[in-house]
Amino acid sequence: MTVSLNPDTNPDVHPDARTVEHTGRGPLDRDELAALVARDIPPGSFVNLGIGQPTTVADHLPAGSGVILHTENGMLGMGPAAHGDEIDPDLTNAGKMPVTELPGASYFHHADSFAMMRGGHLDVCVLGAYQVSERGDLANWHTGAPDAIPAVGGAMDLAIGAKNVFVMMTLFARDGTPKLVPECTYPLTGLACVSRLYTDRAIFHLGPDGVTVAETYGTTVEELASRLDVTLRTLGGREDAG
Amino acid sequence: MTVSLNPDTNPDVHPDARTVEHTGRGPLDRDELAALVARDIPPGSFVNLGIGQPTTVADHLPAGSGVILHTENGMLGMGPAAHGDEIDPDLTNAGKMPVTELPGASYFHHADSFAMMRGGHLDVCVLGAYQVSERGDLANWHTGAPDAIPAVGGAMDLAIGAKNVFVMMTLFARDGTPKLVPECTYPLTGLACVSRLYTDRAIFHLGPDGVTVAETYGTTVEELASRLDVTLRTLGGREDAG
Amino acid sequence: MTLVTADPGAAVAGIADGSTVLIGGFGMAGMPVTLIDALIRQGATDLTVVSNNAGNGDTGLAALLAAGRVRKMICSFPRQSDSWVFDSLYREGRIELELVPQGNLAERMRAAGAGIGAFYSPTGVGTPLAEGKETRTIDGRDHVLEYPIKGDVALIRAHVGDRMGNLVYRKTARNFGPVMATAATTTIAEVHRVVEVGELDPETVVTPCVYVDRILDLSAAEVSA
Amino acid sequence: MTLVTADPGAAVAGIADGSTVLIGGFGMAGMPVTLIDALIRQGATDLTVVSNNAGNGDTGLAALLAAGRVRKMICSFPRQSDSWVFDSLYREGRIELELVPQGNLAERMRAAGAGIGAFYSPTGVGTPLAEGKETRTIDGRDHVLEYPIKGDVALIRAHVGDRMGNLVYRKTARNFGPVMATAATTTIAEVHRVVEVGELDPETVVTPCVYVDRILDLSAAEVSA
Repeated sequence: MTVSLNPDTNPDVHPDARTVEHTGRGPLDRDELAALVARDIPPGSFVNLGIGQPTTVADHLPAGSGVILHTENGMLGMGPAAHGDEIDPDLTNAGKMPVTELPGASYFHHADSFAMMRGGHLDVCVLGAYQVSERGDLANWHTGAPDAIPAVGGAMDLAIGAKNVFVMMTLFARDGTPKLVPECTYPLTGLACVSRLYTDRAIFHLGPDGVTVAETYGTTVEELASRLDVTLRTLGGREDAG
Repeated sequence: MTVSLNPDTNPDVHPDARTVEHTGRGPLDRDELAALVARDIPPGSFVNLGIGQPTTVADHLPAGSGVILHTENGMLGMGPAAHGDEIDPDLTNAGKMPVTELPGASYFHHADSFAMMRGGHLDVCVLGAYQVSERGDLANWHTGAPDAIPAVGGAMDLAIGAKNVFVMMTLFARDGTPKLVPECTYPLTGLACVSRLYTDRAIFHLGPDGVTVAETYGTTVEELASRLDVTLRTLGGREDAG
Repeated sequence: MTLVTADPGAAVAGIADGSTVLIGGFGMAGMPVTLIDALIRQGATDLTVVSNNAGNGDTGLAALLAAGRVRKMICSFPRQSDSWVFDSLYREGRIELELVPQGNLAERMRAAGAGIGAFYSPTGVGTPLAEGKETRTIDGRDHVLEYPIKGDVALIRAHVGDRMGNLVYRKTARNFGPVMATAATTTIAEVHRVVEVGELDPETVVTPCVYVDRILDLSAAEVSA
Repeated sequence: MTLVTADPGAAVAGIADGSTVLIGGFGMAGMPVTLIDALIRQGATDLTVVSNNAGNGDTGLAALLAAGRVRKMICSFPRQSDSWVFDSLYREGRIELELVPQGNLAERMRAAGAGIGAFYSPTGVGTPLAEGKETRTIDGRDHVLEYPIKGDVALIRAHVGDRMGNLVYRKTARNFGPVMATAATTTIAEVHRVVEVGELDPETVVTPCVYVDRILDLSAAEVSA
């Protein structure tokens, strides 16, 4: 089954889309960011949410969206986090947190679960990142620090397997260094795989044409351009939403 | 799980085994041949019986042998042929004949079924053949006749997948041509894959040492040697069983 | 979202001329006869059909062949006692045949569904069916390089489906269905019965709904003669 | 024939030093803790362990690591909030680590069980985890050649087993169990309950008995403290 990304925010299907600058407010907080990701997941999609912040996107999916969550440890139809008596050690998500089962769920083993991911059957996955390059290269599994213990999990499989890879991260590191970069300096997870980048300051579309700013939050395209070392395009035009 | 072939007829584990010549009788009929194959299938084996004559081996497996039959169309624990009310169009064997299900059976899809075969998990398969070479090459899927419609089914997968490949055939074609040959002239099914060859005139062990005659029926090793163009070895010694 | 319909025509709508169609079944067990009949009425032609056999008797796949809609068969076992439709077409040179060992057929479709680019198979080494194929010795054993078989459409039969598209099968009629469901862009399943979401035990679902685009409910279908 | 035992020691008897041991579980879900404890008592050492994680807390796989029996871990995700045992061993240089993307880990074990010599995977292309590996462009997409991971032994946990060795699992504790069962020479499963032959529905068996050599019946096991 194929679903299409939200046409309102998809320049491929909405040629009149304009870049929107939200200048009358500050950057997005984590909750607002998760809500924006959720907004862009089409109804009925099959979706994998990565460990950590991406997991919170589930809380913002509207009731009746028909979105079906996949967890790499062998389940479609995953429900919300389990609490109290619901907690079952045999039912966890990819982050090993107890979760619940929704009607219409199914269980399968790990090779079948990753066949589903790698075979291109999931519509969207949402991942965190250390860095994303302007070509859509993703670095999210290893800081490359010599004393760090590397762990990759299913990140590389999701990066190349899902039809659309959404990344959530802050646009700048704590020291102000941009995390949207010309070339990743951290070890790579996948090449040219990120299609959407959701950050606290802006939402970017990534593709063969490079980096397009879809929306800004508490900043402008100009300001971003001055702080990022990548070429920024805008949608057909620009609009200040205040 | 690994089972061992019958030590009484396995020269690898029974160094005192002798070639037995049954000269006081005629060649084996099809039923006797099937019984001899069944005799050599160790208790508890996982076994695939090919279409046609090999299917009849099941009728000769002793009750309580614990042999579990695999059918390539997705089942372990296949029971005998179905009759009358038992017939269910959703339950057939590889020859598309209605069969039954035994307690402890399981169903699986085709990729899993062939993974089981190709991964070396079946102890024995029994196949028919047009020709077998002295190296154990098998030709059983195509006569090579220009107007014949070729059909291979699972023969090539079984030939390379089962731990032991038993072949049942007549030793000579109707025109007297030997079917145990130095080199197969028919299109091959698999290379060096046959370990036991059961024929109406003799039972042969095939392996790196060539062709060893284990038993003869209504003939002698000498007579066979004169009619076959392959070098015949005997087990440690020879014994005339009359 | 999975379309659930009682209309065989709606179930097969849009299948294009020239499509590669994966058709489930091992002989008649698991063959989606109602979908095939609908495909014949729908009219798509110049098809490549991937199925284990090449039709039995005069119904199902045999009827599709008889209607002249199939340019090429990819299968493991065309020659059967009741494969007279294929046999004549083949002898008359009116159909192409690609013969694939059954395990390679299943595994090549699995590879298509699982995103595997190609795999080294032990089956067929040294035989005419490996001629012209790349080979490699791995761990002392020879292998043949095999590529995925992907379908534009899969037509399969399952036993029960739920309204989300989850499927369970029955006995050896399961055969190629679950594999083909993963290997096609659009998977269409005919089922004996459709149940509400939540009625299937999640532990026993064989084909998860992500693989199923349309379900034809045979219990409700108006099947034309 | 499958051995069914209530004695954890009998279940793990004969595992040799230097073995490659596949250990099921995703975190603690599906981890065969009783078999691992028995393996610690059994004494086999110099092991290569293949498991998704590298131990949680101080029990199960973490305890095996703490006992100094593991020379090398092959896993996808060693670093967790509660992986302190592995973390110290690794930082002290007392354990080798082969990091494998989770999908390649699962598929490489499937390949071992399915007789696939090697396969081209889309995962990891252009990353440090593909360094030194053969690559090939197929259909415009780059792939990395991956080889099977075969075990001498698999230790897994299932939910219910029958006396022939058929297994069913429970929820996401299924995870690696069915794949590892196919990939090892000897597969040993601990199950919560053993039932008589015929009590499991043949349609719902996940691991057919051909893959299971020994079953430890936890409901009857005398587990030492």
